[in-house]
Amino acid sequence: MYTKEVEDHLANPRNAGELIEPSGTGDVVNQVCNDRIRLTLHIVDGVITDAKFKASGCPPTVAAASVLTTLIIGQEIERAAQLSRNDVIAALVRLPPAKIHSAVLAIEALQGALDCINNREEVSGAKK
Amino acid sequence: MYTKEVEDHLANPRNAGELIEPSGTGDVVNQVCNDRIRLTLHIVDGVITDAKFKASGCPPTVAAASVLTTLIIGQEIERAAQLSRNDVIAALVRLPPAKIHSAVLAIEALQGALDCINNREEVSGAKK
Amino acid sequence: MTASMKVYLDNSATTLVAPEVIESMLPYFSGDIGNASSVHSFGQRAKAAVETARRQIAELIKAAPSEIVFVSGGTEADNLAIRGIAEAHSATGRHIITSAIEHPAVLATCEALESSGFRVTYAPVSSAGVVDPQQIREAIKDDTILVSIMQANNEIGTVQPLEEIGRFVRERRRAGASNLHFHTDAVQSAGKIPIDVDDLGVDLLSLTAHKFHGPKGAGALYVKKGTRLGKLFYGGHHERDRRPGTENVPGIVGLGRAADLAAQELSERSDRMRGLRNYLEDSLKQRLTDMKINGDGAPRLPNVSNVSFAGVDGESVLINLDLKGIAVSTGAACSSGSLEPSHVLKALALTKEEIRGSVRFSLGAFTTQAEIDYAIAVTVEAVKRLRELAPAAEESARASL
Amino acid sequence: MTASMKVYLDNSATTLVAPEVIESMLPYFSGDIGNASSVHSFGQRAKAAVETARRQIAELIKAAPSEIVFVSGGTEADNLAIRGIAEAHSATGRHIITSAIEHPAVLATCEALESSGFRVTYAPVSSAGVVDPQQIREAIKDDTILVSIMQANNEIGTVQPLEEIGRFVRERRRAGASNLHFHTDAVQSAGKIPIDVDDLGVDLLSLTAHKFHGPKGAGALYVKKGTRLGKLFYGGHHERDRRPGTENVPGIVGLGRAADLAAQELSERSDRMRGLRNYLEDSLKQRLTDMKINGDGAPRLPNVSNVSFAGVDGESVLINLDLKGIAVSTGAACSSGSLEPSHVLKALALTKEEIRGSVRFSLGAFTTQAEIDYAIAVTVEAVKRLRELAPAAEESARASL
Ligand SMILES: Cc1ncc(COP(=O)(O)O)c(C=O)c1O
Ligand SMILES: Cc1ncc(COP(=O)(O)O)c(C=O)c1O
Repeated sequence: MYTKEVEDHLANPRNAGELIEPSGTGDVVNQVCNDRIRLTLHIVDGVITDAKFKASGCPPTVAAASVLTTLIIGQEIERAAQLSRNDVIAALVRLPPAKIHSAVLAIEALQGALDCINNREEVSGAKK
Repeated sequence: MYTKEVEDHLANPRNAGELIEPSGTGDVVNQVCNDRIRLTLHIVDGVITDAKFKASGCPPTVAAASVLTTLIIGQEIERAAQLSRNDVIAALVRLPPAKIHSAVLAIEALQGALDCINNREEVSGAKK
Repeated sequence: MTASMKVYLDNSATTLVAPEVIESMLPYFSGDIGNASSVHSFGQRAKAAVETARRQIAELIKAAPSEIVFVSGGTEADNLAIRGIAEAHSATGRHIITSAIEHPAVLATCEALESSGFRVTYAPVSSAGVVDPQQIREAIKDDTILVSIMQANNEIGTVQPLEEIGRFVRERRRAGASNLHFHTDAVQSAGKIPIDVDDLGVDLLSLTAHKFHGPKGAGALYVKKGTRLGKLFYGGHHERDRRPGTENVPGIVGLGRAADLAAQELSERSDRMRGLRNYLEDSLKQRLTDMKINGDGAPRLPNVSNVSFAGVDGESVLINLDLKGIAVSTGAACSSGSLEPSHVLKALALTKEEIRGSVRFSLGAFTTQAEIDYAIAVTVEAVKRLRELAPAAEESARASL
Repeated sequence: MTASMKVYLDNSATTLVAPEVIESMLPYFSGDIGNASSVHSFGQRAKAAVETARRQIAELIKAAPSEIVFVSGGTEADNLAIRGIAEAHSATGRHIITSAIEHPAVLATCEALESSGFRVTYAPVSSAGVVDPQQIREAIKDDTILVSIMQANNEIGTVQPLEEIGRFVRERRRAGASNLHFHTDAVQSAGKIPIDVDDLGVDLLSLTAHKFHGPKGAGALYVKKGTRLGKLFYGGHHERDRRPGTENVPGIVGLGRAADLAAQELSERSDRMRGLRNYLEDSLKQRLTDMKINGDGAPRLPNVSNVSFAGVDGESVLINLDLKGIAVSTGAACSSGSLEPSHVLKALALTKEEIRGSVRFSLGAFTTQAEIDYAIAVTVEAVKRLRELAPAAEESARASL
């Protein structure tokens, strides 16, 4: 049914939790199935230095959020912004067709968090 | 399917064959299924001293003919004439409902043989 | 708590075959082979074994052996009952009554009949998951030919008031509705609670071996003497002309033996399972907040516990348990590829969230205390962890596209 | 020649389950239980086993795994094929062509369709028991939706010219008859002769495990990709929505393993059986007068010999053999309670007497030379004894009432 990678991220989520004073927060919910991902990021010098997630919903949603954090920590935000749902799916090896929405939700959470940073660009720019 | 008695009479027919110079012969065939029984009797002083049968057809027909000979040998012809299909069935313990005609055929062969004796009554009466 | 422990708590889906049952079947695979319809002694031995099984099934439900028709399983039994009545009695009426919480074997069959001109009433259930006999009584019309209500539900285990419904059916029949029939799907209840077809007042009853430690591929339909019934399919004259096809002799023998064991051990098994099930529920309630036992308050099978854990996804619980060797099921996730929430839980008027968080634990005759202790520990840990992982409810999220 | 020898020569009725097959099934009774539709790993292991079996069956008949639908046996497969096509395509036509020597699973199904408005053509066979492909070709009309011709007959073993019929069907289809389908009942031939569904040109093919050393209760229908088919019964979404009901996992695993063995050993088994069968026939011919081999001259399965012994009753031979431990069948006597002579032998235009004296010997992969020697000796003795027991033909008998 699910790949070992999905199961492993569900059983042992990476970077679960919530950052204090995040540089950006993405919090998105799928209105159909109510799956939700909340992603908080720390950005230093345009690089994602830390990320944590909270998630509720079906196993792929938790796994997608968890694997996403491992894909973005240490990345420049420009490169992170280019991640697509397929990168998330690839990192989990495979998702059942009916569960692609989990990867979509993870990417949306990331975009939400990055948008939120862009809106505060002046602030972080000031720090430079 | 069949009782041990039917099977035993089929495998080890009693009094199979044909008597030479029989006092009476009954030879009947069932027009529906072609089963046939041919019974030959020796009568001495109104008693059936010997009987032999030939039969073709389904197992109960052979068994009914065989068991019939054991029922009549040593019997007075008056008593033999009173035998019914149920006596034959009882001697075989049980017949499947669709095979009752085998017992009927055996009784008809007996009656045929006895009729044939009655027709020669003068002859056997003369011997007395 | 062993990490490598295997705990099977999905006995409502299927059960392991009891060792005695396997043993009873083996001779019919290779020694006493033979087609039960054959005249020779191989066939006659097979036939004798089939007839023994027929007596065993009859005994389990207090029917006559000649009233038992062997089929391939519960789905076929339900179809044969419902379509069989529909076909044989459509001239006198085309109305069928069933409930909203039947198994798809009944519901999909009724829906197919709807598209060929039958009218079907789907009786609702209470929030505890029980049909109201009075509603059934009122639903019976002059053209009603069949009432089909399951004896126990497969998802929540609630036992339906068949005796009362049976009384109403008989009442109507005495008043002239001679074409009214009563069927029950006893697939979940057979072998778990006592059954007497006359007490229930049913004309037809479905059961399947693999739900009570018998083999898959063997089921039976009870057909009350004198009931006119159409056929599902055609062929030889097996099963008194009710169901053609070479008899699955080992399967039928296993079904019979499983029924025999279940009948002998009925109260013992049921007491054990009920004890463990109640212990499971009490322990979960003690150690977790915000949970609800579905079907609670209604009469329930001794072996089923359907729990809604607020704020978590049933499938996530399931997978977490599976990773620890524990098999359960959920009413929330993909069942055979469809993403629909369970129609049973919907019929109970649970919230979307309650449906989503539902997990079914179903025990078998071989479930042990140690297995339940392990399942409790793993479940509590999984639910707590998933709840911690969830974003706090007060924070507001943006809707995804 | 041992008096207590058991010789099973009724393999056309059913076969013993091969030891490797039993072994393959056992894990799915008690260890790898689980419903193949369940999400947890018990279920997923069951599902994997079912999919392996699907590949094995596909391999046996050179189909794609997704074209295999598991069912309960040959009768269900035949019904699903015929009724499935009838239901799905009745809007475009209501004519079906079959042969006079089909199994009741096909014939009774066609008769049932006749009473619901279908027209059925029953093609005759030659005195050797073979359908004439030209007659089938001519019988195909614009409203013909199905041609159903068995691959090999169960009573006499004759193999039908499916490739030619398949060519005619394809020809008509190319000429626009897009709703014409071709089904074959391969219940007797599967595992005994090579099968390639594309070479045969069939859209549907039925088989059942218990005829080739697999378990009873498991069969399969090949449904060519893209074929629209109605359902026989309703329920869950198993088997890609073609056949509902909890999968009979051990049965399906056994079916797959039996197919695998049969495929591997096909030519070896068939050479052995043909050798023994020919030896049986030759020996009987040498030692008995007035006998006839039915279907002789036509292509035949390697394992079947149907012999008519003049002047004796087949059932009397059967019972005599049975008493010596030998199982055979006859086309003469009560089959499941009816006294009708076999419709197959009648279609061959045998005399009443030839039908009456018919005995079918059917060999299996495990039949030995010693068994055949024993069967020859016992048969010769029984036939001779029964002939001696019979009244001489020249004497005239009085008709019974
Ligand atoms: C209540 C109920 N009815 C019918 C069925 C169908 O039985 P089967 O899957 O054996 O065909 C099941 C189980 O799957 C069931 O739980
Ligand atoms: C040619 C043929 N078709 C169909 C069947 C029916 O198969 P089953 O008895 O497994 O349902 C049989 C055997 O009984 C058969 O020989």
